[in-house]
Amino acid sequence: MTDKPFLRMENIHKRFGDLVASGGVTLEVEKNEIHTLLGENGAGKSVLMNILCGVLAPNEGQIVYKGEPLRLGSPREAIRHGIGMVHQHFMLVPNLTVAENYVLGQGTPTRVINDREEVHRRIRALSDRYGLDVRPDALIQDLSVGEQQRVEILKVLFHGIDLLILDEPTAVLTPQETDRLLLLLRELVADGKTVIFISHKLDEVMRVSDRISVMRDARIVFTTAASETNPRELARMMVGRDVLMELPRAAVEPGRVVLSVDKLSCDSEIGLPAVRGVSFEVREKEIVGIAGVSGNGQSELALALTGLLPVKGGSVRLDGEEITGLPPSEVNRRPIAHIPEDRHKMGIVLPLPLTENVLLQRYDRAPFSSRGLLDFGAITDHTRDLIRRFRVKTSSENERIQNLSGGNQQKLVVARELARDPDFLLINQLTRGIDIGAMEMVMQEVLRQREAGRAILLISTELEELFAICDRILVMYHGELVGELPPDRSRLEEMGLLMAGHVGEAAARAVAH
Amino acid sequence: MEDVATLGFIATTIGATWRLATPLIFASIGEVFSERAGVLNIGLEGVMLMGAFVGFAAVFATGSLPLGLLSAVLGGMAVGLVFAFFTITVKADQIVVGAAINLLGMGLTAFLFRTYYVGTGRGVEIAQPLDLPGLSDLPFLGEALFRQNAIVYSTLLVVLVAVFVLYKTSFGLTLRAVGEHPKAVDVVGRSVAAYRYGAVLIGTGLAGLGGGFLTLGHSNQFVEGITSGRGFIALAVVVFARWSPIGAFLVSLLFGLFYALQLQLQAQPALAIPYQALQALPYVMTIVALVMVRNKGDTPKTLGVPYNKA
Amino acid sequence: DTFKMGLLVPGSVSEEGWNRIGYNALKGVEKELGAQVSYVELQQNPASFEKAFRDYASQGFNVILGHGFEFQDAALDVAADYPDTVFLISSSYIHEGNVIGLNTDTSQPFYLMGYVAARMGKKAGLVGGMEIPPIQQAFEGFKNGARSVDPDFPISEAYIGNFTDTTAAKEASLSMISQGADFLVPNASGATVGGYQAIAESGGDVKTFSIFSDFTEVAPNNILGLYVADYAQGVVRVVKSIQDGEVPSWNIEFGLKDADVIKFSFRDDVENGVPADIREEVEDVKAKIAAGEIKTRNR
Amino acid sequence: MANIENERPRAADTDFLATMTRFLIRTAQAIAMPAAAVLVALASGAVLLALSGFNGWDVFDVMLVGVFSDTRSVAEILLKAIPLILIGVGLCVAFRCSIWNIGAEGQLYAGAVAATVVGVSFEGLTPWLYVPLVMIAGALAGAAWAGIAGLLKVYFRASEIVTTIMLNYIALISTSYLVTGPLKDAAAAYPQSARLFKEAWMPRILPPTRLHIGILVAIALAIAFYVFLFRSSAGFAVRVVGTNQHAARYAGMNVGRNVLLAICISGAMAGLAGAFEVAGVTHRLYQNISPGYGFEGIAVALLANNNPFGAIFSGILFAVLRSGSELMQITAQVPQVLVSVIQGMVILSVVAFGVYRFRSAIHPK
Ligand SMILES: Nc1ncnc2c1ncn2[C@@H]1O[C@H](COP(=O)(O)OP(=O)(O)OP(=O)(O)O)[C@@H](O)[C@H]1O
Ligand SMILES: Nc1ncnc2c1ncn2[C@@H]1O[C@H](COP(=O)(O)OP(=O)(O)OP(=O)(O)O)[C@@H](O)[C@H]1O
Ligand SMILES: [Mg+2]
Ligand SMILES: [Mg+2]
Repeated sequence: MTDKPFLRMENIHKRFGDLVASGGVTLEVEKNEIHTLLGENGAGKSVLMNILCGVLAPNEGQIVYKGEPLRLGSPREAIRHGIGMVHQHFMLVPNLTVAENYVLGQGTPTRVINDREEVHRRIRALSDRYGLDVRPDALIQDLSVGEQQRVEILKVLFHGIDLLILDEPTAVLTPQETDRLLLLLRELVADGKTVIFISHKLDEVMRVSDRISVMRDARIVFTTAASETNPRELARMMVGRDVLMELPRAAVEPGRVVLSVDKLSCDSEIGLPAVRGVSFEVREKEIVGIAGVSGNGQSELALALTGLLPVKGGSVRLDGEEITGLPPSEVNRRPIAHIPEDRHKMGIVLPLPLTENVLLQRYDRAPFSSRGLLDFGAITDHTRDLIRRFRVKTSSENERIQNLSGGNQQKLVVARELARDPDFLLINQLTRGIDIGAMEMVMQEVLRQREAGRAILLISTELEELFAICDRILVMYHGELVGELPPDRSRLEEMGLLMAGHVGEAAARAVAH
Repeated sequence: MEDVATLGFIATTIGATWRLATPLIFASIGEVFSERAGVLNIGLEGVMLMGAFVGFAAVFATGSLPLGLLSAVLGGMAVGLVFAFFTITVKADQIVVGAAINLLGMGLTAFLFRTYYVGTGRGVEIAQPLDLPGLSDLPFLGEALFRQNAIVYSTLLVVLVAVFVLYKTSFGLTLRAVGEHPKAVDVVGRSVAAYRYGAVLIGTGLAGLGGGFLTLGHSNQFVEGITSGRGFIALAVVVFARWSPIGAFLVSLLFGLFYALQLQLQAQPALAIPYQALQALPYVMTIVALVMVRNKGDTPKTLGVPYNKA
Repeated sequence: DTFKMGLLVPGSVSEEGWNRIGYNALKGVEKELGAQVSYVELQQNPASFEKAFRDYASQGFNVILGHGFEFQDAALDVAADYPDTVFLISSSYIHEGNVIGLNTDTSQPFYLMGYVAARMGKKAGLVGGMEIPPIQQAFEGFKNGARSVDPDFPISEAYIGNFTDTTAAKEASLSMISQGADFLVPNASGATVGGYQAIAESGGDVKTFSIFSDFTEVAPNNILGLYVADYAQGVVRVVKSIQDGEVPSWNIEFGLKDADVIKFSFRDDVENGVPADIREEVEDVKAKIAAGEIKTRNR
Repeated sequence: MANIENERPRAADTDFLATMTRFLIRTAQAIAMPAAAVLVALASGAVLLALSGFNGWDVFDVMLVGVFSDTRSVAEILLKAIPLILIGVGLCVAFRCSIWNIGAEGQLYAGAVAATVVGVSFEGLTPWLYVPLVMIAGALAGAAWAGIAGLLKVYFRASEIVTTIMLNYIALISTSYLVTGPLKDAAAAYPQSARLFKEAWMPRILPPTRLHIGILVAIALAIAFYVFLFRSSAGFAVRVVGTNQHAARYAGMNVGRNVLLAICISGAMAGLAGAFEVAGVTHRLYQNISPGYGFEGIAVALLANNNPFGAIFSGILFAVLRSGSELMQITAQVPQVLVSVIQGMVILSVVAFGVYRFRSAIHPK
């Protein structure tokens, strides 16, 4: 370590009202390293990075970058210095093309855009060089999440940036995409760039990082070289206690069939076939996983099961009752709970307080509503209870949910749905954005639900999550279920083949097994 | 009735259509800029009134038509600046401020007109139709298209420039992004507020010009409330046109057409329809057309939402 | 005690038109009778009429002129409570106690215009603001006048639906002109000026009369003559008699017989003006109307 | 055990005190801010007057004193506040559902027409039946007129901003047709309907002033819709639909039905306002029954931060400004147009005073 670090953030303070998001953070990053920030939900990682790239102005503190002090609170300044960030929520304008997004804000406003070909060529060149497969003329809104992620990273490269910040880039990626991303990061570092990386997934953190800093309660509590630590220690530093890496699972016998799906098909929102004749059952005391690369019909399957997408064929039965084609308002009256995939789009109402978000599905029935009127006493009590039980970090139950960190929003959604006491629990991405300690807690809660006799369907792109708690795993590919596997880590490779649609090879492997 | 099918009738209708559409074209193209940047200016009526009044007053004082038109633009922008300050800097609700702007525009212009101009009875010199050699005298086409004044012709220029600015310049690209995803603009170091100010000023400047057309390009007097609801129609035009300048141009013409038609048809003595039925025609047709084209969800995402940096 | 007169108008007195006429009447009373005067503009909102009457009456105003038929109901409601105040209502035929109608019969000068139109032109056009009595009445007179010359004389009529849209008034006039009208009378209060503009732009072939105010500056080559309503003269006369303690015992109607109130004149300084023979005929008709021998309205 | 028993009431006590203090502070904020804003606006009005050769002090004299000088003046203010409150309250519901209903003016006309039709049709009906009947007719007609825009929005995705503006014009033009045609009073030359039967008139509550039961109805409805929006499950659904339609569907709410409900509520309130104007004030239908109440109602709702309870106060504020402007003209011959200027400035200064920052102040939490 030299005296003059590449980047030094010094004694950064940031408060939102009474809430302290950064309480005197000091962070040093060396040139040409991948430096990972770890920390619980709401520890202040995103806020710190937003300060670094000028989006948020700190109340106190200074930043020295390449030996020069950085003017704070100016994104322009950050960009001029070659600092670029890939945000947790993408900063891409959906109705513009990739290329347009790249030239956005470049040059003077009076510039006439007449260098389209040149820009496209540069994008293709960069894309080829890093193997990113980005098409310059694609509209952002037509791209999958993984593609958008690559577009974001390439954007930073396009802007010629040499300090790259990635805030939970892998939260929405498939394992394959994650692998590609991590390789890419290493390549970038080899090209002389520096990377700050945020993730809750310890295995990938261990794989990619040079050094790791752990944040807790708005401070950095620990910095180490990756080679000198291990996941267990990191987890302990983050959470302040030992985290169970393997969850104990009680052996229970599945009971009667709760959900039975027969030859279900439906189209996606834009009218393309998405689910093609899927059949399966979920029993009491059973967690069935659905694995697959995202975009293979899982989202549509979840929506169709809950009446949010019209069903084209087949049937869905719950507790023996046909619920196919019922409107969501009707499905909502059945004993079903649903943790949706995209919490901002569907799971929560951002400007409303936590209380009213907890109220969401049960707004018109006891105990929250009687004779048409809401009982805010009961709602508040219940919300407080959930906040406490799931350790949601918030200043009060009356806080607008948009002011919570991403992971804490997710915890509230999970808490709300688990508390509904359903017969059937549909989970689409359980731990998206949740920290390692909370993940353990949330998974334990789900297992407890299993033991309490619920039937649970867990759709996930996280194989770890599936292997940790499922009883059996179905693999979805191109709208069909192409295979079933036990949650046995030794069969990981087989699962990968299935997920990629190589059914024949996978079968061969299964026989060999 | 006998006249309805004649070429003369059609030619006059086309000529009137363009003139009646002109103030709408200016105001709605301006509002396209504003709304593309996420700012909904429901105060267009007040802005247009201000343009009409200031333009009138300027020509009244100086006798110079170009100066009058420039003043109409600046008058509109002045109101726009007030609107922008409250909606962008203070971050107040755009509809509230827009409503206030309408009241202010209505009240101030009427008050000033009364205090300083009333009773003078004098009108001002207005823009005269251009005589385009060869074209103005063409049969049919001459009457329909080539006997307008320069302000009417300039609508063509405005739509072309608007398309160019919005789709071919860095400014336009950023402006469109501001309405859709302001944060994405913020993080690349462009000021969302500055762009919104710019968009509002373009919008209100053009709306002021639209108002100015009424007093300087069509009739030569200011009358309290002379805009007669055109600001509201322009708002409707923008939505109907799906926030495109060319669309705004065409929809304005469509509206002008229905308006011209109803005036023309009323003058047909043989038509035994209550005149109110004809008067309602433009409004009914707008609804019918809107239902037929089916609005896609292409509203600028943050329309009406103030941008908070944090 | 000073003598006080109040005025209620349904719109803006700044426009050349109906409301201005009422305002001028009030100013006339102020000047000639030394009365203390006050006026209020009520934006055609019936709900506020009664309150305004009461506001004046309770402050001891001697005469209140409600300038328009629409004020009649409200005046009747209020009048009983203020027996010492005289309520005058323009364009009304009422006479109930202290509520007295004052009507200027615009159909009479318009009859003359219609007559001239039919004698000199091929087709006439009338552009109105809204279809309300003062305008309907005028147009009725015009049509009757024209038809007294030629029962088949073509006349088209259009309403713009408000009194502010000069643009619409102009386009409506233009469209009539393009459909062959060569004699046009716009009557739309503030928006009227748009009509004259259209006439002026169409060259010297389209003829018109200036109504209520003097619009010769706008269309100098087209205006054949002027109908100027000096309502003030009439109102001053009536108010004077009230001041002198003689409250009229019947409703009052001003017509061509009151040459000081309704002034109808031809212009001599216009090219292709009204020829002498037609002028003579018109004088003749005018005398007959004044004498009550010709009915200018349908009822 | 005893300890716990003892502690409970005490906790509640401090809770109560804290709540009361908070409530008082918030109320003070809620009142002080708009009051200061109004003063600033009046002051700018005064400056404008003084610049134009009038006496600037008249503004304060009239607006702050004159308009409250006697019972009749106060009654007239409340009379004007009736339509403003009703429309404002209705629009609070629509706006909370993110429906930009610009069409209250037209819905008011629809209500006025329906009230007139009913009011001239049933001679001899007892007021106990007739008065509610007129009100219901107005409300239904307003709801139906707004419902057109609602249906077009739900089934054809036609923007309600466009359709309601267009429906305004159509309603105004239709009313003009009706009073010059089918509904015209045969006895009158002026375009107006026949007088409503006396039994259909809104009973007056403060004779000899014109104030009628409408003010009580308006306040009751404001409170009812406050409860509806913020304390009822149906109102919660309306608010969620207005904020995030995906979440609303996910929560089992029927988006289309809630959109229709909200727009029809706002229409019904405007229609009721129209019925009150006809049956409570003018007793006839005219072409110009509303001096723009429908547009002013937008400002009333938004100034109240879409809180129906607050709309009572912003409605009265606007009524005071209106009344004051008339009085100012009568006493000081100040052109009435100045009132729009002052209204505009009131809105802007309320906004500038950051009442918006304190907007939750008027809500009990
Ligand atoms: N705009 C804001 N207003 C109020 N509080 C905020 C705001 N932004 C962040 N916070 C708070 O600051 C704290 C830190 O948030 P931050 O988003 O940095 O957490 P994080 O470490 O990124 O968590 P996660 O892992 O869940 O993303 C949280 O408690 C959050 O609620
Ligand atoms: N816990 C609660 N107890 C009682 N009422 C509540 C509670 N939470 C919310 N409300 C009601 O919900 C209403 C809306 O709350 P919110 O704070 O979102 O309103 P706002 O701040 O006025 O509006 P906006 O959402 O536009 O900021 C409040 O007026 C309040 O009455
Ligand atoms: Mg974060
Ligand atoms: Mg709030």
